[in-house]
Amino acid sequence: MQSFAEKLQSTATSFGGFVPELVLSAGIVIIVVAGLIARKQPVWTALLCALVFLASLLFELTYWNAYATPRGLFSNMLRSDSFSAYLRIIIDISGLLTVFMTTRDPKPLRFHAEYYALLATVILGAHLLVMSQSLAMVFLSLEMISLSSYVLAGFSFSRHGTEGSLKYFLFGSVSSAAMLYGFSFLYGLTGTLDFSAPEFARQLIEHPSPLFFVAAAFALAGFFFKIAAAPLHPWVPDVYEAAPTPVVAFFAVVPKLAGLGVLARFTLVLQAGGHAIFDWQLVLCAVAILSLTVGNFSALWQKNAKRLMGYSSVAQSGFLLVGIAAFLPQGIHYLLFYASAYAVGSFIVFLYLHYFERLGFSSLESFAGTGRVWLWPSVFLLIGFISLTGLPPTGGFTGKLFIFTSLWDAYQLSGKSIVLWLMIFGLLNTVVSLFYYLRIPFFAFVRNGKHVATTNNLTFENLLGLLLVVGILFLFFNPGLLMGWINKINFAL
Amino acid sequence: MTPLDTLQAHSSFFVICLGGALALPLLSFLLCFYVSEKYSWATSVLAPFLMMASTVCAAVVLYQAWNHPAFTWQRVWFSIADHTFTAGIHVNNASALMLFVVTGVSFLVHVYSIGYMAGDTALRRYFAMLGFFTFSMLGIVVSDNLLLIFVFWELVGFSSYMLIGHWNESPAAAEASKRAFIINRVGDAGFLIGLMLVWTHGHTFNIEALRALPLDPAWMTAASLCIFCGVVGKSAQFPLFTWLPDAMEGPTPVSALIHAATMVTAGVFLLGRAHFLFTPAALNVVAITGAITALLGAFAALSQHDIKKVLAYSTMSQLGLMVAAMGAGAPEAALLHLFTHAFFKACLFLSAGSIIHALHQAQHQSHVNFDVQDIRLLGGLRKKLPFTFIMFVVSGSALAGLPLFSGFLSKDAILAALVHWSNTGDAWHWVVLLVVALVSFVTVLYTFRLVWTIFNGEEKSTASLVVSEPPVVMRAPMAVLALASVWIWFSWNPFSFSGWIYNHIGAAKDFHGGFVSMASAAWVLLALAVAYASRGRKLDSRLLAQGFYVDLFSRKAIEQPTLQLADLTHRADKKWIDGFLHATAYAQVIVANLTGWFDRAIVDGFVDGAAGLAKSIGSFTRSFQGGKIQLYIFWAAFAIIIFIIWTLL
Amino acid sequence: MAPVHHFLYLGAFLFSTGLIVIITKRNTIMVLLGLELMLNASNLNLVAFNSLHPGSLQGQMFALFVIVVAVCEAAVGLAIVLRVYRQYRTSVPDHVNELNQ
Amino acid sequence: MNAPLILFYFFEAAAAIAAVALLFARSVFYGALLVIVILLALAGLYVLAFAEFVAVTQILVYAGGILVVIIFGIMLTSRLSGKPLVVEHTLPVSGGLVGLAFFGALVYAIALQTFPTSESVAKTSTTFDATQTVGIALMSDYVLPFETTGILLLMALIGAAVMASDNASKKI
Repeated sequence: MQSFAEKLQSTATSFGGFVPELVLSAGIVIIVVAGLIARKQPVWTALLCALVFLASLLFELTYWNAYATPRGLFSNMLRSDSFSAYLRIIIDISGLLTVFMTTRDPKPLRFHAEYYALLATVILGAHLLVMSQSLAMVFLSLEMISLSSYVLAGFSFSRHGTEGSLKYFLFGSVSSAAMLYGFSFLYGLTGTLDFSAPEFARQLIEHPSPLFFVAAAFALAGFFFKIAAAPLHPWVPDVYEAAPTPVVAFFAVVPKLAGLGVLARFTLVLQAGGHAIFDWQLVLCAVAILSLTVGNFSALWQKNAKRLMGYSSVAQSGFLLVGIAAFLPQGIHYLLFYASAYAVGSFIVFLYLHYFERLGFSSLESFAGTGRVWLWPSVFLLIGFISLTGLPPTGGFTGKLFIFTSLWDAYQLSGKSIVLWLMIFGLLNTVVSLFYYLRIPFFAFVRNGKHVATTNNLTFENLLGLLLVVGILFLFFNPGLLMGWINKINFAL
Repeated sequence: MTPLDTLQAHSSFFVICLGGALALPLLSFLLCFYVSEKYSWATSVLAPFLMMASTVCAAVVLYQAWNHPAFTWQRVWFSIADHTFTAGIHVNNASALMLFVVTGVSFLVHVYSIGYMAGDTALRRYFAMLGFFTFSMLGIVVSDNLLLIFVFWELVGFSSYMLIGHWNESPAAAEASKRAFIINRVGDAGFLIGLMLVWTHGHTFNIEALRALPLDPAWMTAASLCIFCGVVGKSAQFPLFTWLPDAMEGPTPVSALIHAATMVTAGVFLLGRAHFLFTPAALNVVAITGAITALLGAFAALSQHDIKKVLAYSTMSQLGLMVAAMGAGAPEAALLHLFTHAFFKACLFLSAGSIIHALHQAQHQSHVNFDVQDIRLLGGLRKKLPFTFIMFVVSGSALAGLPLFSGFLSKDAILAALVHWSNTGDAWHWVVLLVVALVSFVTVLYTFRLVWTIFNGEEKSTASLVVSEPPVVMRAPMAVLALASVWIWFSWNPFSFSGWIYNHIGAAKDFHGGFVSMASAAWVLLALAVAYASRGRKLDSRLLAQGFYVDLFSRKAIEQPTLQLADLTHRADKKWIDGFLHATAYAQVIVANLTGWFDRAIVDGFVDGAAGLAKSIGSFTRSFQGGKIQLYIFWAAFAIIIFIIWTLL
Repeated sequence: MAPVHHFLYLGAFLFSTGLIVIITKRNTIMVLLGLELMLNASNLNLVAFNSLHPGSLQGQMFALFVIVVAVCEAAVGLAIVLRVYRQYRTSVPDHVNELNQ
Repeated sequence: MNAPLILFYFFEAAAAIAAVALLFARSVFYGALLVIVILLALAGLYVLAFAEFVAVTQILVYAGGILVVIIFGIMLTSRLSGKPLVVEHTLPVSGGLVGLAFFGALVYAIALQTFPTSESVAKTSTTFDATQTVGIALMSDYVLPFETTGILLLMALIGAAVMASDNASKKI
């Protein structure tokens, strides 16, 4: 038993691996205070928020080498390693992009300080979630993301925004309550909250029981809600349709990747290196198949661009789950690559959906003929969609190629038919997704519309979009650079 | 292999030429876009000039690479963990020749376009996209790697979309370009899956490396069939062929390019490159698809009235022959036909374009208006357009496969390969052979029907027009292509396909018995006779006109000296010849109707049906989405409890 | 001290009751009450399990944090309910379904 | 049967009966009162499970805090509508069946289960300095979740203020 002083000492040393999060926490407070002072100057709070995210990002990069040796922080509440650091970097970049997108949107600016503070809170929660290795921290950081998200979803201040917020809140709280209930049983079954502790896995391997399965199923339900996987997905299209577009872009990436990070850790423990009596690979494969099917097939029907992206987000969760379901170290690496490509592609699409939304185009038909007038935005949007579909020459293709490769390796290792089925379904769904992802470009380029507008190609969107497009093309033409970086990540508990 | 090795085998001059052949079309694309609006006429000098340079480079490449070890240049593209992705160039005899044919035909089409497109408002875009189109095709030709091929494959699809929809003010053109784009995407989705299967199985995309790998037949069947899906889309095979006739909405030189050298031939070329991937089971599918396409295309061509649509369906039918030959395990025969076809089909399209151009000019002067592409309105143009007539007849003869023309040689090669195939394989292989024979018969029929309808007989709508031959920039390319449609360039012996090309573009197998050659010559001449006999008949009324010709034919037979046999001969003629002509006519009508029905009901139905099935699944998955939050929670809880109970039990 | 199973049965009962309340009640505030029931079921479990491990405080600490989170959820939830009420003039969740394409 | 056990079953029964009553309650106000009963009964159970600090928090925060807020909400919504709040049911059968299925599955799974205990550790004196133990734990092992809840509370407050502000519901 450590003495109190020793514990304080270890807490103090833990702060060394916790700098970005400290920056974020301080940033939240500063933004709130700044909002009180600069009530009328949304630009300043935006700048402040961007600076906070940038600082967090820079600290992540500075400490990158230090993260290479995993260690526990704060009495093993958190685990600092390069896997979570990589995800945190993507999350920070996504936060920055969201801030840039928001500056173009007048709606959230009425409560700008609150908005940016909530954004920073989600980022902080996502940071904590990917690092968590205690069930208590998982729950707290998940709630941190969720509660802020419920409010952010309502930031369009319209009837629909409120409705989306209510649905998100009710669905989210029920799933997190179910997850918590599952956690409470896992605690009872193992006697510890630290799911990386050896006794946690030992108890689960040595005393498998129906209750363990039920508890874990409940716990997974909370994660699946967070990453918007079926069958915990019904909130997604409603929220995506109602929330402000920058917030939707944010939701499509940050909570999803954070949930994915912790899900990867958690299922790895459950699977216990294949010693588990129950086959969790089966569950993940089934959920992935279900998400792919539900997301892609429902998306075919949509008429509203953002709602369509909601279903697409469900389907993308299915693809992301493929990387976990392979249960191979290489699969995790490929998952990180795919996640990066997904984040970039998703932001390209939402950046331009936002651009067109502000011009008054939100239903699919209304995009008719926009490609002739707004050439570059439409071309960039097309590239974003191509990446989400997974066609060359974009990073989406490379990512899909990688995760299906790892799935094939998993099939050859395990020989389970469900893995093969997932592969078949995944490939078939790639085809299905082609049909709806290309619908907006189809309307934009093929249909004729009457638009009289003068366009200025030198806009903020186009500069940011060009950057992202170059990024996504780069991920195709030279994925080795990023992959080399990812390959240095050691994913093991 | 490092670049150094290859430099020992090939001079740096060779490498520069290869680079030039590839880069000049791209340069043309870039430069054409940056010519200012005011000087847009300059593109019509610049682009053909650059293409000419590219053609010269390609000729040097062909000369130097021919019968040398394949030139390969490869570098690591990127590597992940223990997998290395490479990108590179592979030039063997077949790709060097293809390189030359593509650049050459493209150059001629560029020159022709100077005249044809003169005065077009979007000249810059036109020439830019032609250059890009050519570049993308060259990329497919020289890539050593399936992934790279797929990238260029998509670019070809994109640029063809731009070109078919060049006159995008016309709704039909916009619709056609959309159709081409979307149907090609359907095929490409299959291709993509095939690529993933190849990668997951072999962990490489490099074609030569794949060739060396021991591959599991079951998976390779699946992968090769998926890749074949891409071919089906790009090369307009059954059932994804509908875009090709529609694509006639584009400018005629573009059609020539699409049909002769780029786009549709890409699929066949890919089949040749990746032929080793195809297992016998997959090859059977390929052969059957090719035969069906050839048959449908040939009969559809018979019943068309639009001059360009006849040619489009004929392309489809010829592609079907090539694909069938691929399926029969004779890639060199298919490639030979690909090369011969490139010249004569380009020539045919340019001739058709010349007719259209000339008549448009004439219409413009005398202010009359009718559809110049409708062959029912044409006739007797031989006197007004003598040069075009000769060009059309020469290239048409090559298409029909008359002896002394290039088409005869390559069709002969395909027939010989199929004879060999049906002798050695399953019993049903004969059916494919018979279908192909029938197709070559029908080919003669529709080709000469076209020639006779347009150039012979009475002048109809054109009687009052003053028609003059197109300018020399348009005639010169036609002449060159027509010259390239005679046998001499492909084999010294007009009755033996086994010439310098055939023997060196693959592991040539000499199936050649004189029998096949003679039989096919006789068969084609018989078809020519039938075509002549039925030359004046309109397809709609041919059943009525039937009796007269048969009587004539029979009367001639009666006049034969042997009176005792006269009656018998008469009856035999009645029975056989009449029956045959009847059957042909009936078959034409039935198949033409069938094709139409097939096009509407099955192909569109298939596409609609697939979309419909997907949509109905979607409406089911979506039906849980009533908008009521408590219902959402209920369904989620329901799903979880069902899952839990199912696992507990 | 009663066997831990009896705590758990009550927890399961509260959890199921909470779920039924959430699904069936046509009033958002009632739904919030059901939610509190579900959270309390977990808390009961945590405290009960902690009594099996007297040396550690993990379960109890977790339960404390859950209570704080429940406070936050109730605050945010009520704020959302009030705004829905202002804009839709109803507290019946079913009536708030304009997003149902 | 000793006194704690009697008390235990009393609290259990109270919570269960109140929960059943909640299922059938048609007034939101009574519903809230029933939830208070459940929360108090649970607080009693926490005391019996040696979690006095949690029990006190339960009474102070839940019964004293959350429910006051909820009752405030009930008052506010009924004042806005001016109608008495009678609650109808939706999906009563399927909702009930799903709930019962959950209960059945859970009871089945719990009944089969034995839980690991750690008897070896000497029981720390939970009676007189429970609060101190909790306090030390909060400041040492649990300092991170403690601080996290701080930020969570702050943001929940700000979020609730944004959502509930009158300004927010104006039409744009």
